[in-house]
Amino acid sequence: MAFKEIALNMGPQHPSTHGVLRLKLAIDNEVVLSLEPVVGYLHRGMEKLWESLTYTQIVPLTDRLDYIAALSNNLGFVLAVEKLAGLEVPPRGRYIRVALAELQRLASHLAWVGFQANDIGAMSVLLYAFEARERVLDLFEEYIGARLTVHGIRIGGVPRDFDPEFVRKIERTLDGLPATIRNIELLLNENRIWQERTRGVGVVGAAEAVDFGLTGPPLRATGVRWDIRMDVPYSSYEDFEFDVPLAEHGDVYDRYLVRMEEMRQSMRIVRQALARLPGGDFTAKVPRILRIPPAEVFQTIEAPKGELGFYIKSNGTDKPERVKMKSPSFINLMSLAHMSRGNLFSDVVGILGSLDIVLGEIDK
Amino acid sequence: MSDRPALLPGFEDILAALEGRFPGAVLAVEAARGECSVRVGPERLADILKFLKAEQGFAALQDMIGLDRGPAPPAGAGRFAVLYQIYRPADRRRLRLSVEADEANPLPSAVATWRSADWAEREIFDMFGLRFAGHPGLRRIYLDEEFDGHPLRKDFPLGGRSGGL
Amino acid sequence: MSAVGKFLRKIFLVDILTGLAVTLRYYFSKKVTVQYPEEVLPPPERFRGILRLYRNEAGEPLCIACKACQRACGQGCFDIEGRREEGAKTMKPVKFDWRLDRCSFCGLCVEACPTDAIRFSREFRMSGLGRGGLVFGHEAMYVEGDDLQARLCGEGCP
Amino acid sequence: MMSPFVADGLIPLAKILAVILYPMLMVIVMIWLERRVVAWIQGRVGPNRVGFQGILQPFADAVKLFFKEDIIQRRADRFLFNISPVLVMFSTLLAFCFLPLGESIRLGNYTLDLWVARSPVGLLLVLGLSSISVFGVIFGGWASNSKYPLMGALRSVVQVLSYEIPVGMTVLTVVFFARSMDLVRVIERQKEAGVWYGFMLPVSFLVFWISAIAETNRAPFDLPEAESELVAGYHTEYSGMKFAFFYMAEYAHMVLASSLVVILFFGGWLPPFPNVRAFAFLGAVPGFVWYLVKIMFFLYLYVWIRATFPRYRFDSLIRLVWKWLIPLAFVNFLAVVALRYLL
Repeated sequence: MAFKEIALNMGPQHPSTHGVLRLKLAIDNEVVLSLEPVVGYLHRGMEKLWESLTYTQIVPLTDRLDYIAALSNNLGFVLAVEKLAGLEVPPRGRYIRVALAELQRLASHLAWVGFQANDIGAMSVLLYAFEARERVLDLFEEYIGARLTVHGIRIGGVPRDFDPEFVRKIERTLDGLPATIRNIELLLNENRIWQERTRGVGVVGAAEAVDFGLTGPPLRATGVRWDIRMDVPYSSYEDFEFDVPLAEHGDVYDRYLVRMEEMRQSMRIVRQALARLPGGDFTAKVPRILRIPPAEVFQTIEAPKGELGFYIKSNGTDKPERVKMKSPSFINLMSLAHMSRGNLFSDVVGILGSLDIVLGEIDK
Repeated sequence: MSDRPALLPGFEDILAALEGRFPGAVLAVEAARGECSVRVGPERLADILKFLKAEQGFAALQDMIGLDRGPAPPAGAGRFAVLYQIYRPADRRRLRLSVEADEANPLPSAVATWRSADWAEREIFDMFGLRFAGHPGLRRIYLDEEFDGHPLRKDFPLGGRSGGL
Repeated sequence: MSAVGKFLRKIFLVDILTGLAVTLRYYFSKKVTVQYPEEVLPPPERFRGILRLYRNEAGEPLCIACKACQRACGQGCFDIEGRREEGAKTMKPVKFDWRLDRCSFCGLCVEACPTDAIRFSREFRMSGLGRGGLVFGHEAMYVEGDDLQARLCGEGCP
Repeated sequence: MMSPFVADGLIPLAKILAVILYPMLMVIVMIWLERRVVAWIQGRVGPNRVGFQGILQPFADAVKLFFKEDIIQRRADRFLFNISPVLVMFSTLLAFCFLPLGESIRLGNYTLDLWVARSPVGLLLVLGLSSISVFGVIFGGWASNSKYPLMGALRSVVQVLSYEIPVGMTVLTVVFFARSMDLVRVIERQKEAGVWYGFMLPVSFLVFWISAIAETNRAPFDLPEAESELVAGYHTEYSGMKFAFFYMAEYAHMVLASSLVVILFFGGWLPPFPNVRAFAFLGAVPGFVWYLVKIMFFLYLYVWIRATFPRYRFDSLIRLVWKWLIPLAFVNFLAVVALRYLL
């Protein structure tokens, strides 16, 4: 009897592809034979658009790349421009940026654990995680007036100062978060169904991960100790003590453990940043028309999804000649096919969720 | 050999090793803002990449960047260039390899060396029209197969073309 | 924990019961959602709502039609023309169009404005029934609050 | 005293109507209960606008579904496509006829017993009917002629069939104790024994309850309609009233399973603590009320479990039943038999 596997299309409209992604799957009674992601549905031609905008006008557009962690995109792009223009950000500005970036990582990981748990069925965890995330977004809304497309980090520093009352508000919010994270861990960590769905699923080895160019939590889950904040510190990360959570099996469960621990580390960093907030002004003097002499630079940061990089080539005018964004989700998604071969169809949902990809960042 | 501006520690030995293994391969070196960019010819590119990964420990290809200097490039430089951002975890060194490219003769694909080059090269083909020899499945990644033209070229209108796809 | 311990925990459904305990606690906890149209959470003071033009205490418009906002905006939302009446110190805007449908609320125009004429209001009800309603003329830039909402919706709103 | 016309005509008619309305009423209560309880567990309020505290929300849903366009796939197998919702609904409602809702009430010389039909093999009938609804799911998934419903249907077949074995075995232990398959008799036997079977056979109860959840395709075993994987499982292609049928049938099936658990293991309409003198006054409350209280507890448990746990993967689900539940049920059955004859 001729053997014919089911060719299945998952997406581009599908409840668990987190955005507009299509997966072409070949399935033989629920076992995945081959998988090919198709991207481009959310391609807005950002890099072309950037070539016709000034550096200051590009920053709000970077909010829309990884729309779950807008501040990290701002930070990545802004650091590259400052390195290109040789701008020096005052220490207070750098510390506020670290606090904002780590709060953004916290919010991004909370959104991730909500989606991941909901994909695997634990629907209440989604609501608990998002309620906690709302508290962090309220801080951004109070700080600069927007929750998602924050545009809260500018070239040369930050737009507004942290007044003492706002610092206390952040600390009060951080005091309330561990309880929610603890509840999520009580619901998931030891749960036999959760372990059944995540242990040994979507495994990738350390060497393969490096070869695939994996970065961020999926890479650290295989035991490889890479964290840009530690390896190539930027924005005075070297002043803070925090440890880089690692795991060893590189499966969905370990990525979950790594991200949950990263949330705690982020809170630790924010508290240190607030405790040792230096005085002085929070932004450097930036000329209204910023012209940068011809040069090129490649700057990366540790975004919540992985290593986010910006290559900028300037040509002396106030507009960049070329901006290339290195997206962690774009590269992490490439290894989905390798990770899901041989797993079951319902695992593909779990593995895709564990990579924490955002289509805005992939399609640019 | 071209001028050798003050280099940061760690790059001399890499350049020396590269020079030793492939005499004359290094066309220009540019070090600024703590980064080092090396221009190499396309001839022995594949071996250079393998050499850098296998013997020099550049385990990860961070990104591949396509460049278009416009239909009338400044003197001495071709129109297209491809840049390889590679990373050495041992001493956390980053190197940028730039290679002149053009539509006529495709560059050797780096997929055999680093698997993360797969989609990066597809994106460069999609956006610039530069082909890569030996790539397992070189086709557009963002735009539709029938779309003709390559948007990131300087002569492609920003507002796009009316009609067509 | 020892293998026996793990086995006992598995048999007596300890992980199942802790999970149920957590959801039970949430069942009796205070609810976080508010009844939106009746209860409205006031947006914070720096909230980036709809852009409005403002007047000084004497009531004259602050805007001097210097087009700083038009230049600062990356999305081309503004279309301004100013004219200087004779004897007046500064120019007045004759035409001031702002396209709400193109605006991404990035705030570059507010930062660029020398006289603080254009600022974010705390109005977040921005939906309208047609694209026409989303382009604001000069006098429409001064409309606030509920009548702004009525203008946006046209006759369709309660 | 009671004219035959009333005794043999009106009352049975009234009972038939009651048997149709009772599940429908329970389904409406269940829809409201599920949306509110899951909402409360998740820290939100749930529907509270339509009617007092959202009571009329199920009616609003029903009316909406009634007027929704009823789409049939072009190449769907029309007959099977239309028959499967009816099949699922019909078999579940039919099973309600054999459920005793309360003890018989004496009206003068006429005894009104709160069940439509009493048969010596009532338990067998109920189990048989409830497994007919599997056909509805299979035909529905197959007839929709699209990949996701097909996969949902295939998963549902294997799941329901393999979970009927532990159900059968645990029910056997109860029948073994009650020495009869007649549901009313089982309750009376529990009354005579003074102890409910749920406490005498805890393992049977647990295995039966887990299998009941799996058989009604409810979380954490709701693989056939796993939203995040199969979009909506076997009823993806259904819309309008046909979808409403599937939706209501699932809730009716849940009520049926809870009733079975209550009758077999927790003494149907018997007041709690039957043999404790101090609680004798509980007997004053009519049996039917106790029956409802117990069912509502189990229905709440259904929703509570759904809001708490992730979803099993298909192979772990099957491994669970074949490696754990069936051997456990079997050993439990042997133990019960041995105990019964040794004591």
